[in-house]
Amino acid sequence: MNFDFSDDQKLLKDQARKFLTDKSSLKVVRHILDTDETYAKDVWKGIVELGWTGTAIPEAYGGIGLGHLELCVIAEELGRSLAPVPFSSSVYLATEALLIAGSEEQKQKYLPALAAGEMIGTLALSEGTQAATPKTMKVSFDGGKVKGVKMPVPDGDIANFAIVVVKTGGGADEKSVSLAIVDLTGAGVTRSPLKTLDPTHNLSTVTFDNAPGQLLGAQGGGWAVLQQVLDRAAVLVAFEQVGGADACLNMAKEYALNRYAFGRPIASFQAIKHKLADMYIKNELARSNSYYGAWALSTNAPDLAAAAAGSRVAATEAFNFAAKENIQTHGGMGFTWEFDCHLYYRRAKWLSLSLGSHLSWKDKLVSELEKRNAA
Amino acid sequence: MNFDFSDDQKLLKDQARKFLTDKSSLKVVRHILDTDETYAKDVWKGIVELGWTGTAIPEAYGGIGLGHLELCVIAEELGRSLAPVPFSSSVYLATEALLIAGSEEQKQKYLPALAAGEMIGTLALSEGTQAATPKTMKVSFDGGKVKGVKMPVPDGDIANFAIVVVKTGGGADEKSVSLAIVDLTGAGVTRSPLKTLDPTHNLSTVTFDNAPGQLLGAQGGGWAVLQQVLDRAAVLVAFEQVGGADACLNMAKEYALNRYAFGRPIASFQAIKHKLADMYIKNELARSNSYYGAWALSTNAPDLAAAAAGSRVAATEAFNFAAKENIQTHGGMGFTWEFDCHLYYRRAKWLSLSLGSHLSWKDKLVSELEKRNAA
Amino acid sequence: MDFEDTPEEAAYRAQVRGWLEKNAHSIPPGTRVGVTESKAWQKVKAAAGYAAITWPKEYGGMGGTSMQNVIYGQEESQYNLPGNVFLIGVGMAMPMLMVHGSPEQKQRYIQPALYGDEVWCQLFSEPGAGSDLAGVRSRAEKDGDDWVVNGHKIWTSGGHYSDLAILVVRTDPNVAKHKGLTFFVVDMQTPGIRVERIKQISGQSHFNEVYLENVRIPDTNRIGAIGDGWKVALTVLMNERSAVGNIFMNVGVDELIRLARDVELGDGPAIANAAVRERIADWHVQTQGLKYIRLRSLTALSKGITPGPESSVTKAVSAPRRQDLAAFAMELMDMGGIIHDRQIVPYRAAFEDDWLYAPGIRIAGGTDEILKNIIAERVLKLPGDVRVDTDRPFSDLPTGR
Amino acid sequence: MDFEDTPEEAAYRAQVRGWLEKNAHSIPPGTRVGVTESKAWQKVKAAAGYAAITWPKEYGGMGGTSMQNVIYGQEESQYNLPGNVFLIGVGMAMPMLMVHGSPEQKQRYIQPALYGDEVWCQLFSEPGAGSDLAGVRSRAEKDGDDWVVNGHKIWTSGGHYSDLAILVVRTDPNVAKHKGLTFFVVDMQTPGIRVERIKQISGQSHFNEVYLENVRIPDTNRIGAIGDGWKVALTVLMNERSAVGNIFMNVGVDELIRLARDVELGDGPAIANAAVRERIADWHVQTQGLKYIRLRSLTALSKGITPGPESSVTKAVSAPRRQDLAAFAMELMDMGGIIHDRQIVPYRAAFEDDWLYAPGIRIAGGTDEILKNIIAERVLKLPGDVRVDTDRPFSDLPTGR
Repeated sequence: MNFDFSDDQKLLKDQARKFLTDKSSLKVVRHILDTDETYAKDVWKGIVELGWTGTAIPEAYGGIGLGHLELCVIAEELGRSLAPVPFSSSVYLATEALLIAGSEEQKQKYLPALAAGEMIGTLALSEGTQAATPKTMKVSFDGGKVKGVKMPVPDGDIANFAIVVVKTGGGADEKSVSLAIVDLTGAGVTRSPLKTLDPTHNLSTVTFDNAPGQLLGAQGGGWAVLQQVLDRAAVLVAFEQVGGADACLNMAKEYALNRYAFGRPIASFQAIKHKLADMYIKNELARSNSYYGAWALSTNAPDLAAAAAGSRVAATEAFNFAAKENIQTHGGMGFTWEFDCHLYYRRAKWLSLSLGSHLSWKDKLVSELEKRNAA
Repeated sequence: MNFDFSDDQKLLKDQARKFLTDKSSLKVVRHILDTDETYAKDVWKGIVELGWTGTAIPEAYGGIGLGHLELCVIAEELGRSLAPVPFSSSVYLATEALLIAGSEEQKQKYLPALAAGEMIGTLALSEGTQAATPKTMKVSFDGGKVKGVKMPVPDGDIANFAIVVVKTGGGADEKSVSLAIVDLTGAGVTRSPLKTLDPTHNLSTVTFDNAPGQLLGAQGGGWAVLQQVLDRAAVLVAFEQVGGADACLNMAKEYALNRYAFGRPIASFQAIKHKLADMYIKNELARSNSYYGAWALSTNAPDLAAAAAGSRVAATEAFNFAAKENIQTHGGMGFTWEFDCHLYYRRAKWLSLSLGSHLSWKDKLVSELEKRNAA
Repeated sequence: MDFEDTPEEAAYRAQVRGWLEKNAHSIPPGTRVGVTESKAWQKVKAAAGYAAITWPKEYGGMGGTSMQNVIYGQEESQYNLPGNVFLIGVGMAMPMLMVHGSPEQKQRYIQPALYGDEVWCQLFSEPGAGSDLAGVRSRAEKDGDDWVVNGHKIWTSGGHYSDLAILVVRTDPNVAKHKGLTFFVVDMQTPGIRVERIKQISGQSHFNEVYLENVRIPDTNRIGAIGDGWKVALTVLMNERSAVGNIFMNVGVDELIRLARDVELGDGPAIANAAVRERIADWHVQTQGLKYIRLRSLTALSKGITPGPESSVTKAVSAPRRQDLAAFAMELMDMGGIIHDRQIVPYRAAFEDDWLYAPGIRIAGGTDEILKNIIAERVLKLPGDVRVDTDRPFSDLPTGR
Repeated sequence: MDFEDTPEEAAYRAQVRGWLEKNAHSIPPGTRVGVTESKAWQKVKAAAGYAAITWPKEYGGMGGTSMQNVIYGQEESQYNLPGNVFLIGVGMAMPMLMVHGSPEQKQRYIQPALYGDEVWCQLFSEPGAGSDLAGVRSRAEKDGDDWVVNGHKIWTSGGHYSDLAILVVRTDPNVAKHKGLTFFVVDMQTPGIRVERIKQISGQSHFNEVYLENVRIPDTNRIGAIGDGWKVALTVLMNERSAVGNIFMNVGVDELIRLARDVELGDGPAIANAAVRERIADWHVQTQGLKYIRLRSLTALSKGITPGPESSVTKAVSAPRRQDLAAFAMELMDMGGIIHDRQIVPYRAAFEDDWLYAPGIRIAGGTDEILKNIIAERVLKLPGDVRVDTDRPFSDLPTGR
């Protein structure tokens, strides 16, 4: 039985934690929170230098050809540190989409640039305040031009290009959805930062006014590719959530051990003890589901869709709970701007919304289970 | 502001509690649990003598013409005592159905007998292990004869007659449902007690083999009447649940105060204190919703359907929680046959299923809210 | 059982309505008003007796019942009037003075507070003493006829516009914690007092920190005996509980239903989704339950019975519910739920506001955990937590770092 | 990361499989077997070393690893074999004897226990001492070379067929509670021992009460020093935790999915209802989470690392989940969910059985509340609860009624 990361992967994880503790402390996160800067450029530069952006890109395309298990351990540390960088957009979304559906030419063009940090990519899916579905989406791709508004687009103000989920043809079914690569610095693209509940992470409104684009994958095949991309990203984001949830538990524990009330540490009251035990339990369930997700991702297992949904459901539950009960454990200090609790509360919420809602992933998980249980 | 029962109603409640404490202790309940007897005949006789069976029946039909607020306070005490009598079937279901939909002749025939305890009625709705809907129901009424199996029928082995929910015509919509009154002691009826999780309350399989019946209300109007009956019964059962939940909280509290561990009462541990506080909170929410249900029932308010669903949802939540956490508070003793905790656990479950599932009532509640919020 | 006034209540309500019609003037929408306007309105109310309906007449009150007070509140809430900045002075500090104040103190403070001439705030909590208020460490040391106070108070509402404050400080750290406290009135203009806003995670600042550095308070400002501060503070806290009960909800179940009608999930409008419906049902019965708990206590009040600690139930239920409901509404908006721009998000981002605000509500005025302890101990009469801090000198207690 | 055996593990598994193929014979379905058959199978295993894989060879064990023990268990579970009634003897009592027993005691008890000649039970809990085991009140008083025991033990599995028992009793009530206990071995045939079945709410009887009336135990049956009973008992309890971890589930998420496909709610099959789907998803991730927690600890075991207290997590999650899942499945069956007739209800009423059984699971072997304390204290290293019972004579402690 060897259901664990390897020693090399653990070493990589330690290095990642060390780098991020050193270069991307919560001071760096607060700088992004409090200013108009969209991301921590120095941290990003360091990440690129460490080769993390090319972790799962084959050497033939300029990557370092490690794999997704390595990406998972990095993701956990990014989640723990709240590093304000466009890693998830560029690596979990854009890179994965290109690896799945890119033509040889597209791979040659984008992957080496992504690996080298010369380009930052993202995925533009959402179109406002409801789920983006073949029925609700409106952004169109016609005659090589993209038209419409995507919002929120993660790291939309930072990325050089976006993979835009577009409608091709007038239908409302999955076959009416395609993917288009659009240069965000080119003609017909306007973008502006959005005011959001997680200002430590750039989110943008991107308006396409006949912006030139090229198909990624087959026309009408976009929805299927999108699901694959989201599944793969779900595992990686789950590791970010696991890292964040673990950070919250540690903060809450430290505070509860050192905060005295009624002559004793508040950690000695069962109400707090059991709250932290509940956090630990949810975190362990999340971690274990995510390990299985990591295995399924790294082996491209047939069970990947269910494993990914399971990782995401458990990790969303864990991080949201840990983030809000970490505030609660801190009492009055917990809801001050000065304390760091809210940084995790905000990030937890964004991650839980980022790939689609908690409910939608639960639904997806059960659909996968139904297939498995089909008579 | 006068959102409370009157002094007279409170007096009636005190008398009811006194009578039931005296005549229907948990020893009586255990006797029904452990033997083949279907109900506590002496208790029933006393109840009839006190006139409770005629509480909401007008004097013109032999009742004492009080009203539903009085019935609510009696219901709370019946719920607290777990009295093993066919009160809910005969009074909340059969009597209410006759009051709503009975012809003058039917009222004259049944209501005085119900009030005087000469007859016991019930409602036969369920047909097995799923919700009874116009689509799933099969028991038919054709040419004056009922055919099919109803299960479980509450107090089916005790009642003299049942109001049977039947299909008239082959449709699967609400208009295909009617109500038929059937003499359970007559031809074509076989009945046998069911083994259930609440043996303190008779539940029966009733087989109709061309049993003669007569329509209650118009043909095809049965579903609408049924909903009214269920709404009214939901308020009354909610009071039984409130009474049961209150009994559980008191049991748990008494035990926790007198059981010592680690040199102190277990009631001094926050895990137990907060558990009992949660019980209290749920009980208060249930009681307050049910008071509103009582008001709506007694005044036939337009909001009755929503008020009834709200009462039932809150009361089911409260009693189920109180019953299971009462066992938990009792620790090892709680899951012994000898302690009384399980009597409440069983009854809580039956009451939560008795008028249809928790989920279905939540759904119904939201449908009512949607109507209210309709643009 | 009904929802009607008794004849006496109806008569009082009519009287109040008549008076308000003549004297209350709603602020036009969009107009900003401040403490000056609050003071002016308070003066009008005080002159008519409505500023202190339940106070005895000797103190300028109306000698009325709690129910009359509720009726006045219901009727006044029909108008858009200047904010009430007198809750601490009129609602908590003066009732305490009536019990513990000297004749001179009553003479000096009660009328100006009632007529809105002086606004009061409360200097109780400290960074290290919140739920455990008796653990305050701010020190007062006797120096001639004065006390010299050094310390740090927190969660002071209105600290920046208040004229006076009630203050609890430690005068003797060498006795048990509840025995070494003394209660004072302090003029907020006294040198050495510095008020700073606290920024909450919502970005708003509803509270202040108050730093006290060599603040001199004359001994005549002491309320009650030296060492009796906890007893005096309890009088204030009792009144605080009843003031905090009513929690304003920005958005609730109705808005959630409308949102669920407007947004699509993967397979249709959210309102058709049973998981959405289940939450609506659960939150609706909670909302209704709290509403009818309130009506039940009003009924008790109407009969002259002092209501129990149901405000603890209200807060214990509604604060976490508010957080959960807001978080869920944001889920319904999918990725867009993270947007916090009032021009873009439904209900001018009120769900998002609530989500940022709710963590504070779960803590301020009694955490979820403290409220459950209160319900367990005061309603259910269960034993208190084991105390390790009551029978040794305060200075010997461990404090963490 | 994979789910494969290491080469060493694979080799051991092959060896076990070969041995089982030759020696294990599944009981034909419908055949009832009892303690006699269990003893016979134990003898076969013991002779081959498989009855005590991790024991040192000097005691008749195999000197193997915990991972080998797990592998054996996995392979053995492929057969339908007689029940293992030796968990207390071989799993808990003998390992304790190896640490605390005298040479004579080891000589006397270990081999017969290993070879299934003597079955052991445990006389620890009392009606007044469950979670707080050190609070046992059963008394042993010295009388010549014997001890005379009077008391009342409870929750004894297998009490009616056991030959020997391990027993903790109070020998000195006048010292602190943990100091006044002494540990014994007692022959269950000793006069004065009466065993009675306890009827659970499920109607089954898995446990016994054991009454001890003037039971004479020779001092040579004492394990450890007088007053060292708690220390000895802890050795047993440590082994108990690891034995209880694996909880058998009758019915779970798969059955719930199938049930939801089969039953109609008001508006279609239950599986189409999002509130049903949400619960399936939540319970599925819990099930999977526990499964992969187990695989993670097996991995640790495989590397020779003793796993942590994850069995507490497993039980804290699965016991309440079992109750909730069963209750929900019954709701799906609407009124029919109350029926407890195997001929009528889906899955031969397994959900209904679980619903009756789960309350006991939430309590036996550590209540939900105790498990959370264990996680808080042993995993997260948070402080213990405040103790008021440790530093005064046992006889002075209050006891309730």
